[in-house]
Amino acid sequence: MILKVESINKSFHEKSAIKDISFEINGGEILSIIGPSGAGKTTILRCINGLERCDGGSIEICGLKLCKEENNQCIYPSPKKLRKLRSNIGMVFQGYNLFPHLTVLENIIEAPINGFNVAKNDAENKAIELLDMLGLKEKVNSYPFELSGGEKQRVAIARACALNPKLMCFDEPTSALDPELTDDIAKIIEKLAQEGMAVLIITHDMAFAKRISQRIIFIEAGKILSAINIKPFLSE
Amino acid sequence: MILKVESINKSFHEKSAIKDISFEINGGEILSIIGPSGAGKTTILRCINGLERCDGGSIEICGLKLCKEENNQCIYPSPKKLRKLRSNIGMVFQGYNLFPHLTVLENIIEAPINGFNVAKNDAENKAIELLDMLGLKEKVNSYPFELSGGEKQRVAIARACALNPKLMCFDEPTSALDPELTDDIAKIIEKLAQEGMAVLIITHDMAFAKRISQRIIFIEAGKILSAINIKPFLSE
Amino acid sequence: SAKSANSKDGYSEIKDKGFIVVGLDDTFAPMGFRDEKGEVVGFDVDLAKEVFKRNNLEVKFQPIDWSMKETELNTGNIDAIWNGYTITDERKEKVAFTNPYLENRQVIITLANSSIKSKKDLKDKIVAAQNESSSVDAMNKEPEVVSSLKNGEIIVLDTNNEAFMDLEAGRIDAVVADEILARYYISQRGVEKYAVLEDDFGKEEYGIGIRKTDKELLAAIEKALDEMRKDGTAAEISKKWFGDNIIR
Amino acid sequence: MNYVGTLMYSMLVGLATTIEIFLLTLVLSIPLGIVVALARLSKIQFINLTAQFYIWIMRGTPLLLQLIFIFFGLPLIGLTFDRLTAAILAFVLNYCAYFGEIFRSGIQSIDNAQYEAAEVLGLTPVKTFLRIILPQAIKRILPAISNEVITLIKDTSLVYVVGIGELLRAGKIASNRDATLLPLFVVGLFYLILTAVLTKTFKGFEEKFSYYR
Amino acid sequence: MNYVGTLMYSMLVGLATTIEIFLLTLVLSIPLGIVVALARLSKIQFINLTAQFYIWIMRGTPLLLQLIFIFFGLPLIGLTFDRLTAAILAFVLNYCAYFGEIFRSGIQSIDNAQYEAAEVLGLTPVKTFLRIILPQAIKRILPAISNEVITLIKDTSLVYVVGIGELLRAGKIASNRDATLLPLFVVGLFYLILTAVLTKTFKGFEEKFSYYR
Ligand SMILES: Nc1ncnc2c1ncn2[C@@H]1O[C@H](COP(=O)(O)OP(=O)(O)OP(=O)(O)O)[C@@H](O)[C@H]1O
Ligand SMILES: Nc1ncnc2c1ncn2[C@@H]1O[C@H](COP(=O)(O)OP(=O)(O)OP(=O)(O)O)[C@@H](O)[C@H]1O
Ligand SMILES: [Mg+2]
Ligand SMILES: [Mg+2]
Repeated sequence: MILKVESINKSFHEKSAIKDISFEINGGEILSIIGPSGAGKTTILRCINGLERCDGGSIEICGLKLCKEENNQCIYPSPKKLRKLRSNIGMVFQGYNLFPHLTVLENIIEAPINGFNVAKNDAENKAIELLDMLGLKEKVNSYPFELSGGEKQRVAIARACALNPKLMCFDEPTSALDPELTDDIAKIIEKLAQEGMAVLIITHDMAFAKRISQRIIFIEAGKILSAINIKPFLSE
Repeated sequence: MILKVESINKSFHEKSAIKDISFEINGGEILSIIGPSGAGKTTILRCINGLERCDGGSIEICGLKLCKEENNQCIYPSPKKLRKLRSNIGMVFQGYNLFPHLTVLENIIEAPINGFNVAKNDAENKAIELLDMLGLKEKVNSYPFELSGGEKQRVAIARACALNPKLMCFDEPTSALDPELTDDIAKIIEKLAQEGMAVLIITHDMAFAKRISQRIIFIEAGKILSAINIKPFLSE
Repeated sequence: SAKSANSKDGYSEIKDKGFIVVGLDDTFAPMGFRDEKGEVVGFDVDLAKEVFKRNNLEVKFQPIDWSMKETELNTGNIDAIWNGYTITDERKEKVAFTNPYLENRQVIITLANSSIKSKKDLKDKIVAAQNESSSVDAMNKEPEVVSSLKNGEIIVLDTNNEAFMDLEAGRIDAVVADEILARYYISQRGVEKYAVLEDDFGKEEYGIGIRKTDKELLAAIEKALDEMRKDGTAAEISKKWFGDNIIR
Repeated sequence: MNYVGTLMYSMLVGLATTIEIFLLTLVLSIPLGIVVALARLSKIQFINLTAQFYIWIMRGTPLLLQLIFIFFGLPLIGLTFDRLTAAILAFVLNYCAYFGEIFRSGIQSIDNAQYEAAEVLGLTPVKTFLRIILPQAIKRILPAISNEVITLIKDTSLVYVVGIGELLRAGKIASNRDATLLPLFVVGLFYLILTAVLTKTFKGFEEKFSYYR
Repeated sequence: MNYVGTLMYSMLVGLATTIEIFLLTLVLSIPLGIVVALARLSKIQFINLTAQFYIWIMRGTPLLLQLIFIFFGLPLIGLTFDRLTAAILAFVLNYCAYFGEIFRSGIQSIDNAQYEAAEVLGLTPVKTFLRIILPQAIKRILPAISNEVITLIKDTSLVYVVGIGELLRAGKIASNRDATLLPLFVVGLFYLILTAVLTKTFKGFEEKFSYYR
């Protein structure tokens, strides 16, 4: 099991954003979360990535605890351990969060080179391959401010995919994309899953979710309403 | 006729982004533009709003020229006239562009009060009504950084609608919204059109476009491929 | 250095080094300042060179901030203050003085066409002097005059040069300054523009300031100065700078 | 301790002058600084170049020389100011340039998207600037403004050159008279207190602006 | 004109000292200023408070007093520096505090989203700071840095208090000797040239950073 979330809670200003959320994902599995705007989907992703601290509950990644509940408090490990743990997770933000001072290529190779010591040449080759698959070969040397909305989103996806994490989280990866590109993204994500990655997707696009996921979880007002299995998960 | 665009062109770094785009919209009409990512949709909207200067062609709003071509150059009126002209157009940005230092309510009432001299009370009532329709009543006093992606998008829509322009441009207004909210937005837009507003929508959501628009224009690589009529346009 | 720390006489140490450090404000023409080539020159400078030559000592002139002079001396950064240094009772508490070698008056300068002819005329007038100079001290010794001035205060400016400019701008009516310095500025700026009153704010004397512990050094300077007065060297230096022998 | 007591009178008189010059300069030069920033950012070549030239001259020469020029130099061409006026004039002219550059950095750092949003909402350039851009810019430049304000409180001591006595001068006079560094330490203490007050004030401003991200 | 010629030698000697102190201070205090900014932003209470205290003292007292303290005060407790060392020490300590606050403003103004993006990409805090945050921060604070650098070039004249002669002093000497303001105008011109060079340099930097928005 790659990710195990157990009854996590999170409030903002005493107003609960997510309540008792529990689910798990295995390697090679694709799980989608669907829910109305403001339901708490992004908050779940941010908790899993340690960007937001849970108020309660526990999160386990690759068998290690990102947080656990003790005496009604959520205990986190040291920042260093947290960082170590988190290097197993990739994330594509809803707002993309590209680095404005770096070109498309530099945005993608920054982390492999400076965080994971990949050779520059290898990183570049991989980046260009990804950009090619996403129809962005022409934009290699553009800066984020020169990109269209969908182009930014694709760069953000390429940047996350370049790292090969064990768990990949996508926050509305196709919101700015046309059906054709959505299909390309679906193929890329499927390929990642085939290589053993666990994938967690937030989306509004029911068709996309059905096409790609093994399971779909529906949430509303911070709570899981129901979950459905779409395809049998084989590798388990 | 509210908007008349005639063969406008725009290049970035000598690379053409849109080529010979022409169309028109009448009051009460809803027109959608659909096209793949990077096709030039946002660029068209930015040209109509005068945020980007065309290289050629002409744009006419409510019978007045925003720009016209003379001797292979695109001529614009003085900034003051431009501003006057542009006050007829509303716009919802793809990236929302909310004011981070203002609350949701302040974001919405800023322009009516300080740009169009609406009384504070009236502006607030109208804003709260809009927020209510968009399911955001609880967020009236939140700041943008406290909102989810879809909530931001709805605030941006409310902000533009509060002004009652003659022409309203939406850049992917439902990208971050679930089907239910998409439907709410559709209803709001239809109501605007019924009141005589001309509406221009950019979207990837074919279903949404079909449900709402009188006409759809398909563009690719900066050029209009085709246009289809969905519903008869009655008020003409 | 050790000089500041104990009360030992520092002269032997100076002799061992072979040079003495004289502190001066190198903006202070004509006593000690720099010429176009950046060399330290002046009346006091010539005098000091001659005195220490007679003691087989080289002189190093160290520019200092004039307001820090006693601190520089007593922390041992310099060995002597020699730069138109007026002998006052307050200063005597901090440093040892040689016998006076120059006499000076605190004169009152006005514009040539001024109606001020005597000290009495200063009533309700604006009078300036150089900040922290002995001119201010001298005026303060006559409080009845100071309180008769406009607002009962002396305007203090950074340099005499600026005091003269202020006078010409008409914002002040008179300047009180060391006669020696005043004459220098008057000659530089145009003799015809100014009048120097008969009345003054008293006489005072220039001396050389030494650390109180350096008694041997003091004696050596005195001895050399006396010899120079006798053999005419001092008079020669005076004539070079002032056109006259004003050495005491 | 008693000695320090005797220093107090002249120090407090000096302090009053220091604060007077400080406040007058601040109140005048901050709004004018915003004007300089706008001029510097103007697309009208003439205004832009004039602002650049002004900033160059004002930052390019020591405030001390500017004081000397205004007080001693201008009378030569018939423009005579009294001491305080000359001092305030020189300070305001000088600090406007510095504040101007800081405001410029803040204004320029605001995302273009904010201007575009205000533009399509029909706000006039003036309203856009005052209600959208400036508030966000100020949040970003508060520490730099605080630097400049704290420099100003100490720069006030330069007025000695036009014959106005203030805090530092009071300390120097006492220090020289009594041949001790103690009065200067007392002056240092006064400055420290003033700076503590200013630092606290600016921290308050920073907190006031921290309600949003 | 001939008269101005005679001034040149001493002025150029003074200029050399001015530039020496300027460059030494700059090269040392800018990197250290970044360290001060980071300390000031540290979540470790002790480091944060120490930095605040340091900044308070350094900005809270005039550089002149700090020079006097280091050169004349420290020898009393057995710490003796030669004139130039004392001057550089005082300048670096002082300017670190000012640069520190400017860097802090730049660092704080970077959107949190940038930190989060770097974090989820697995960049270490050091790498995040050096490669993501700092380059964006510098773009925003260049005008404020330029203010401080230009102030520094003129502050160098304060070294007169420890008996080092520089450009302004050379001008004052000539002005007093020849009883004319002209040498001070020449000094002003030198400062103007230096500032023009600095302004140009910073404009170059700003252009270099303008490739992105
Ligand atoms: N920093 C914050 N402070 C206060 N409230 C917050 C904050 N972040 C999120 N919220 C609130 O928590 C709720 C859940 O937000 P979240 O971003 O998880 O929604 P979401 O499901 O991702 O919605 P969307 O589809 O619109 O992106 C929302 O009501 C939002 O306003
Ligand atoms: N400022 C700019 N500089 C350079 N190129 C630009 C700039 N703005 C847009 N472009 C390019 O122009 C093309 C059209 O961009 P536009 O934003 O109009 O696309 P779009 O149709 O809105 O796409 P999306 O659906 O992804 O938002 C894109 O290839 C984009 O990279
Ligand atoms: Mg979300
Ligand atoms: Mg777009």
